[in-house]
Amino acid sequence: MEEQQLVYMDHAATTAVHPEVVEAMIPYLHGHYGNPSSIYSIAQEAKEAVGSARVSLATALGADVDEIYFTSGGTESDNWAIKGVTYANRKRGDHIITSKIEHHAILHTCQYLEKQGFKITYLPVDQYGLVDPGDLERSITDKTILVSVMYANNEIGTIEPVQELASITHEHGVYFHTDAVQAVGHVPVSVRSTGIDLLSLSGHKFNGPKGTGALFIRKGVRIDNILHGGAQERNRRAGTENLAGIVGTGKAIELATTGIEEKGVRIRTMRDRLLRGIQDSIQNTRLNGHPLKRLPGNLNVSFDYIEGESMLLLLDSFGICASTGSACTSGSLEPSHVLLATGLPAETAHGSLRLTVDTDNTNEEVDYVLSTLPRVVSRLREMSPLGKQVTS
Amino acid sequence: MEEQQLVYMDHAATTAVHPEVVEAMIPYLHGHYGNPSSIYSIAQEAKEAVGSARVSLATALGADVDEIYFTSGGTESDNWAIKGVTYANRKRGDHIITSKIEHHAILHTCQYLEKQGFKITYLPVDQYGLVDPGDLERSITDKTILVSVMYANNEIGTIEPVQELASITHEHGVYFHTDAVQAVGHVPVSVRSTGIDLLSLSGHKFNGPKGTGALFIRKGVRIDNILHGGAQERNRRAGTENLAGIVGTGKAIELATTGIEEKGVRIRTMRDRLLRGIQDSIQNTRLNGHPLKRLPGNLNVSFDYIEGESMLLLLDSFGICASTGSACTSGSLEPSHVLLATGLPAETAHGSLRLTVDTDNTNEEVDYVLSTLPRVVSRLREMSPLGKQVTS
Amino acid sequence: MYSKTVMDHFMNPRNVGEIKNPGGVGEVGNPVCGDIMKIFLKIGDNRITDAKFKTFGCGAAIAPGSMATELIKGKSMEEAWEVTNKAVAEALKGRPPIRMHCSVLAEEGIHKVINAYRVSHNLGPWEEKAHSHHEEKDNGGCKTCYSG
Amino acid sequence: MYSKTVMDHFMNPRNVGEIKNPGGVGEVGNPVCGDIMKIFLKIGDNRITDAKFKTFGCGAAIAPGSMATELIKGKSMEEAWEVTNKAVAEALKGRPPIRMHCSVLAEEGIHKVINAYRVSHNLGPWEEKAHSHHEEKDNGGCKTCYSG
Ligand SMILES: Cc1ncc(COP(=O)(O)O)c(C=O)c1O
Ligand SMILES: Cc1ncc(COP(=O)(O)O)c(C=O)c1O
Repeated sequence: MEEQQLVYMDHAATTAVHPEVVEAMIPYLHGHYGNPSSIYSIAQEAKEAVGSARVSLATALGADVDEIYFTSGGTESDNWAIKGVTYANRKRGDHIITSKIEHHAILHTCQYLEKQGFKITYLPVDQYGLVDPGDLERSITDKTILVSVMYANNEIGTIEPVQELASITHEHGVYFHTDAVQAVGHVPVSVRSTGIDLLSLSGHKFNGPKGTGALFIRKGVRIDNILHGGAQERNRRAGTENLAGIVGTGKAIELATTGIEEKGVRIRTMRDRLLRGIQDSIQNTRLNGHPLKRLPGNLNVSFDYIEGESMLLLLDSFGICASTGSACTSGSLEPSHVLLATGLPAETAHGSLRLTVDTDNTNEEVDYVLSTLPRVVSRLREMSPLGKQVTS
Repeated sequence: MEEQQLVYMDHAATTAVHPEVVEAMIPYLHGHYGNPSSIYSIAQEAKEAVGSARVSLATALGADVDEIYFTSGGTESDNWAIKGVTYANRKRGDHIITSKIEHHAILHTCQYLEKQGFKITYLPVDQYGLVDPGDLERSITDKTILVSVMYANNEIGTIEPVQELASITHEHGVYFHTDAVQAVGHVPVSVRSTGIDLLSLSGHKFNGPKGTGALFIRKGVRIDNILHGGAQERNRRAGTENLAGIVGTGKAIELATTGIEEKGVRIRTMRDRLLRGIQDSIQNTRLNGHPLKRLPGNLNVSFDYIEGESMLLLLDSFGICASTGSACTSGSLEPSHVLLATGLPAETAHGSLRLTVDTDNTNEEVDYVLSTLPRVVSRLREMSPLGKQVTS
Repeated sequence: MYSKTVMDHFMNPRNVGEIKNPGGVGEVGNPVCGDIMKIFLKIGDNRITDAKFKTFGCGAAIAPGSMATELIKGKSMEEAWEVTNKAVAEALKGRPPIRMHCSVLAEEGIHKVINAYRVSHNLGPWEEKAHSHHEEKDNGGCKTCYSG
Repeated sequence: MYSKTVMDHFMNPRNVGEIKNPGGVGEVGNPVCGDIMKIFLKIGDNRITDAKFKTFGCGAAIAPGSMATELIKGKSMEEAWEVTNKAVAEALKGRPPIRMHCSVLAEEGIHKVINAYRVSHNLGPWEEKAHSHHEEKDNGGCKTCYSG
């Protein structure tokens, strides 16, 4: 394997912990070992550290400090929001609305609730992955207790019209949750002006540590706990706090939201150059997701006649880290539910490649990918029994 | 405040992360940033790191590697075990048996299930905090689906007869779960020879990082997931893994279980010296928990006529970190449910002090506590309207 | 978690102890709930000439006892009656309101001891208001004070 | 995640391509499920004198195609028929069994192409067994291969 260099373009999967974040965390690993719930002074330092991380997150989202609850990641936040609101409001209704392109943390949770007798509407999306607010309007019934539509999709990067969706939801007196795991730290997010009642985020998607996240719960929202036990997080999320992780997430959100617009422009420029380069050098490709309403770093293209996982393995042999909506990466050979929802045929969906660019990428890396990818695609196409042996 | 020195004797609340554990974690914060679920090489390194932490835990417990599932801590493990087994087996029955002295992570979870219509039996304990196996035997019905009794109590340190309890449970074809958060890493624990079906542990109780834990699930146990989403942890616990935390927990369990018996003897010796010293210098005290069947590091004594939180604050002013089963520390002025279950009157329970000794304590620290505590107790007794102004 | 003033009154409480042959003694709280406040007054010419307290309770109860007795010393009965838990809490500056419960105990103690004096002097008790601060919750008979 | 041998066969696959005027062609799999294995044989004297393959599928499908065609070259039809997915997997050493699905595809491909040859030569097909390895799960028509 010729491993010329390492080009990491899978930032939607996870990001490297920012060196300043590691630095902020280490004191809370090495010392400061109090349990934030204890009464003595060293524990109070731990408690204060958790408190100021909470302030950082609240500031970033435009929320109040006591609307932020730390969790073990985006998945727990999603599970909590969906199950917590559903169980707490079951007397008011049994109907939940979400979209077909949610992350599995939402979809599998909804499917679990379905087995318990709750009714779920999975809103369709158009070819770009956009939810139609009209569809939402028509789906709400007097049994609806929760609408959950993601802020931005993790595979195709499409940014949903959350403000419009939230406002329709509120007209019917229903709570609006958004899985903003891919959005927070990458595009400006403001819970108040968007009208969000609950919002999930995950630290490791914006250069924080893996295994920490948060749920924003607007004051007054009726929600059950999902982790019962001690009185942590104002009696709402039990369990000794992941002290270093929380401190790291606080630092990471500060760094991520500083100059977020400027960074977005830089990232978008690299991403667009990557897209043009791919379209110029490889035939039979298709851009997945919306051309404009998308996360700055997300690129998702399909290549006919080939399968994604083999593409990833070859790219890996050239030191390029990427992702696909196909195959065994997600535990099954099924093509991505997101791509299928946009109307892509299964065999094309199998040939999708996701490259997610971030601030730590460079133009040189973009060039390297552009010089490598056509070779990889053409090699796999030569091996493929499909198509007319189109080589790039 | 005269802060002569810092004596940390609250290891049951949390422990300092061992320097070697921090060292093992840092590479997984600084680099190795792949998402363990991804396919490319750098992610595979992350995956292997998770794998070897799993081996370390399995080895420590005498379990198989694929019986260990990482969680965000003891609380999540407890919630998962109780709710997961209950929901998955609700067709077989609706009755759960636990004890009156469980941690809130078990008790509050059971109370939540009670609201949903499940029946819970809370087994009493004797004056030492021991569950009577006969009581368990008599409580099991053909509707019982789960018995959960803790391995060792976090407040009074009493070690329960888990092997006997497990064997009675199994005679009735029921699953046996144990919350071993306080035991693992402190006394040898073996799931096979004890007959445990599910076991909860928490990393930060044995010098690992806060916010990581694990649930041992014996192969074949029917259990629902509680966090739904991605395919992590062999489809059983969704959410991007807390990579550094898991690596740290793996390292911590290795360190904790190396020479565990010898360390136990050393710790017990310090603890016993502390107890004798207290009994010799302070009148009207009572040892809580069992004199012998207890965790080596746990000491819990009650002092008549005074209240625990004020004791903690004074001790803190002398640099001593300890814990109490009283008052506002746990969010309420209620006395500890554990001490009440052992038959202690509420006013005595309020005056309890827990000192938990670990390997990083020294005989000098024991001496310092022994020279400080009598002063603290007598000062508070002088202020107290209770008792006959007994001073130590 | 406590302000400097609270810690000062906790570490060096004023007026701890008993008054022999007091003009009034009032005790509030319940050991089962983990808090008792006992206040002793010396009274001359309708003025509180001395005040002492004893307490059994969470750390936050000592400082209010100390502060409350300081505040009422020298005051007339009417003035002392008006020393509310808020006044105690404010005098202790920055005490988180979640511990308000404990200064409520001080206020109740003052009322109790003044009425004890009034009753023993055939003056008829003043009306004690019920304390239903939103910071408190009923908790099986014991008030709850949150640790946050 | 793959063994060295797998990676070698993946990076430098043997026998990729088509055989012009083949003695037999067999295709198994389904593009909707993300995997196709197409095997071409040249047959003389009941022996496989050449074998080539094309594949569309997850990375793990390329190596078995390469290995399977290597294994059957030079073998008689009967011998080739006995080349099972286990043999392919073993030849690829250490492939995690979770990817067994993909070597099953190679075995199925061999059976399919041999029977295609037999049928076209009026020899009557041999019986192909159903593959129900515990590593596989039915997944809406597509087999699932776990990533662990
Ligand atoms: C016996 C017991 N169970 C469960 C827990 C909860 O563990 P964690 O705080 O790591 O979630 C603790 C510690 O607080 C405990 O002592
Ligand atoms: C949109 C979305 N939601 C939820 C998650 C789950 O977050 P985590 O893996 O941190 O639990 C992810 C990331 O995997 C995601 O991209």
